[in-house]
Amino acid sequence: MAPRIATTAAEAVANIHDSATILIGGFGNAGQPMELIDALMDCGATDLTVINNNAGQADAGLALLIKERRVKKIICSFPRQSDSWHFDEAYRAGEIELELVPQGNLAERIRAAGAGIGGFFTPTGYGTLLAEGKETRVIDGKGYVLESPISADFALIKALRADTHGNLVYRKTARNFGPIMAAAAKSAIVQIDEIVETGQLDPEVVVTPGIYVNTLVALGGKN
Amino acid sequence: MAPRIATTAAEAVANIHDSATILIGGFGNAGQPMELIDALMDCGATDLTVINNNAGQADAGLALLIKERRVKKIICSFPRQSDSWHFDEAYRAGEIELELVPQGNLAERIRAAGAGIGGFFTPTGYGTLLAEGKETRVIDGKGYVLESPISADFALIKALRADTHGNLVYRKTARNFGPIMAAAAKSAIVQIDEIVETGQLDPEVVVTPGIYVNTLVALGGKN
Amino acid sequence: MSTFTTTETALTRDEMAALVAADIPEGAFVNLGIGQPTNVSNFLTAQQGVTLHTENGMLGMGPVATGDEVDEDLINAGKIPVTELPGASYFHHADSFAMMRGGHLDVCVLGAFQVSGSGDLANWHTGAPGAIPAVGGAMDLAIGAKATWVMMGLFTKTGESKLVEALSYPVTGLGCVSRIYTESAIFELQDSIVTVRSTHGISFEELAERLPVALVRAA
Amino acid sequence: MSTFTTTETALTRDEMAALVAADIPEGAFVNLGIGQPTNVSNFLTAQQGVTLHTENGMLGMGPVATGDEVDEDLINAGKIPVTELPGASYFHHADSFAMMRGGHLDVCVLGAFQVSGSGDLANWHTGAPGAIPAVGGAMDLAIGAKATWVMMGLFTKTGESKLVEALSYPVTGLGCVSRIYTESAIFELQDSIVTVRSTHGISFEELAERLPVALVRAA
Repeated sequence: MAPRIATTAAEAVANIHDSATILIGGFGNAGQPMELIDALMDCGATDLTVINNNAGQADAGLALLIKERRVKKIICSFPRQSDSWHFDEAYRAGEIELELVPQGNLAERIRAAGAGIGGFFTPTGYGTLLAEGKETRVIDGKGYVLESPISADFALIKALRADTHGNLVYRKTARNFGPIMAAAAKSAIVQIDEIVETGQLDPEVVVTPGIYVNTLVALGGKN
Repeated sequence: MAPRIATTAAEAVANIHDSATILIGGFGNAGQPMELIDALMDCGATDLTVINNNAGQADAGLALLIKERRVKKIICSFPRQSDSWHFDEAYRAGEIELELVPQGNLAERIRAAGAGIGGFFTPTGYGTLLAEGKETRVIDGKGYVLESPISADFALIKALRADTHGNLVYRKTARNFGPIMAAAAKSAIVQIDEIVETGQLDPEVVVTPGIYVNTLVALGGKN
Repeated sequence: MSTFTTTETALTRDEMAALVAADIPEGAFVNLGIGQPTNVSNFLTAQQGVTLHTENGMLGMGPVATGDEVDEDLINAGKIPVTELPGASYFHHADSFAMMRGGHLDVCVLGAFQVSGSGDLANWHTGAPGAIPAVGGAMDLAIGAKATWVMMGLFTKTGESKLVEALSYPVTGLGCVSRIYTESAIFELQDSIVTVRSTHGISFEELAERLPVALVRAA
Repeated sequence: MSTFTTTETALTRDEMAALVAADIPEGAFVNLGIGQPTNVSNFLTAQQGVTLHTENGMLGMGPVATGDEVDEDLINAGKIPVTELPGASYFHHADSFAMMRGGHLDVCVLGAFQVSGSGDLANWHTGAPGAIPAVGGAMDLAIGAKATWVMMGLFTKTGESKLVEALSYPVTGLGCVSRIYTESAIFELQDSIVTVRSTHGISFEELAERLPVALVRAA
């Protein structure tokens, strides 16, 4: 299906329901779909499971969702930051569940979900606390941990530009988790700076094919 | 290391030794590094293990290597074609070993090698002859087969254009196995139409980063 | 599920292809296997807005290339030169099969040697002694799409049903086929129940007699 | 392995960074961890032709961005705005960590809490009660590169050696460190043998006395 084109971020996230699992793109501010996260805050959905590299910063975006106890579980690689006070408080109060995953395993698990892989052996984390309780195996003399895919009901990501088929291009290191999260979600909701007519993106440079994109919302941008 | 720039296909493949394992790109004629394969024929290396989607066609390229019994084993998805007579003859004579792999598993196993994955569970092939003897597992009610990475000493691939850092761009469906084979080989040898100065390829559209490329040879081209 | 229908004569290949094409949902992403399924593309309408996938690394494949359009770098999975439509994209083989295996395609249409009542598919290998096996993308295609449809003749040259209780040919994929288009009937497969949607040049009763699997007539 | 050398005074942080930089082979692909290792980039020469990787999806990272160069879409793994050099490329997170995990980077330089004589690394978690754990890319970086080098102070504030027989902090990666740069000495680790390449402000004998692992002096 050609993607639905929403006119506002609120409309784009309107289908997100309580107890949803949501992949949220971005690494630092680069590629972070801030307007979609704000709209998720406004839409009221709660009891969420969120997958993001971090666990929110300062008093904005994901941090506010956590402050309001709308996130029951977070899967991330780096929750603790100088300004992650809302996560820290929720975590110490036992009011948020944390699944800590090495960043490359997080990326590969998301990729596996989109690629239909049932599980994979990764050397990262072998022999560490983060492999405890997981199946391990020595292959050709090297230790590996079995990791499972991470799929989700929704992905909220940010790209630079889309065509009306939903094909996406990104900008510099803002690409980060976007392409793999779009593929791992049942419904990928994408904020872009602008939508161009189909035929305006060179097929050779499309990074995320439109097949992975369900909803687009153009919000303008600085670029 | 910046890639070595060879001036001829013969020079590009000169390091390929007897008993080498070689990934060869291409699907049909698209992306097939014909000049490099011809040079491999001329260089005399024998007792080779070759990974390619097919097993050679007519009286050219890989088919000739097989005719001359220089390939002891081939790993491929589709050996039998109307014009694969040299493979057919060698196979019926018991003079070539065949490992038949479903095409998507072939691609994913090559990708796994480049990505440092020790093995992965794939649904493709579950319950079939091609899973016989392999470990299987039912995950969330679905059957999977454990497949292992396929790495190689060399990759011979074809791209459209390279910069002097070895960054590559491809053309249309000639991209096929190139990017994953470059990453899975100890030494990737790439024929391109032309080499441009570093800075001439947009960093956003590079498909194979130069880190995966060891040798370049520019052979001109129709495009 | 559609209402049961019947026609006086068996379907031609083109009629089968047209029926498959008409059943493909608007905006669907579709892979058409080599052989008979390829013909389906000739009956898709522009209004349907269907996007064709070719497993050698492309979405948005257009019709077969002719004349000056022929480009050796732009071929389909059958190695036939094709064209590119606006909105196309290219990707490498691992990404292309990830797209398929990950369940992102809506429909995949394949040929078959045999299909079982529970949707098992055989289409890659006769298993004949001395046959050189070749699988290509058959096993990936069989199990990857949200729906796998088969187009085949219902009977072998010697009159045996190719819709069987259990495969005698080597398996391509288990429980993957949800619909079968043949010249004589169209079948829907779900939970090992085989429903006949339509018959063509044969009555439901005759069909039920000739086939080795229990059939249900669509309402 | 280099010949054993010694200097009168301990190395400054800049001297350590300069030594690491000088040891990086020409044309290498390198990931510099957050903190002290980042400083190594200030001592790499253009002649070395080193390409820097940042795990958030880029090869060919340039110096920290200043003034108008600052672009929120172009940051390093420490979330600091950086610049792009000619020959750069961008890729997504799974491809970026595949590059690392697949052993394609020549050198990764990391900070550490502890390193064992067999090259085990601890640098992600103090394990202190109540500490909120965070790992980021530490475990991927530790085991991914062809060579993992550590830069750290050799002693804790209370004077204990951070080069240990067995880690007391939680493991980041096993047997992954091959070289340690400290203010007092540079160590090469191979097959559980710890060779001292140089000492700085301390004699080999004193060092051997203060450290809990057996030391070999480089020839």
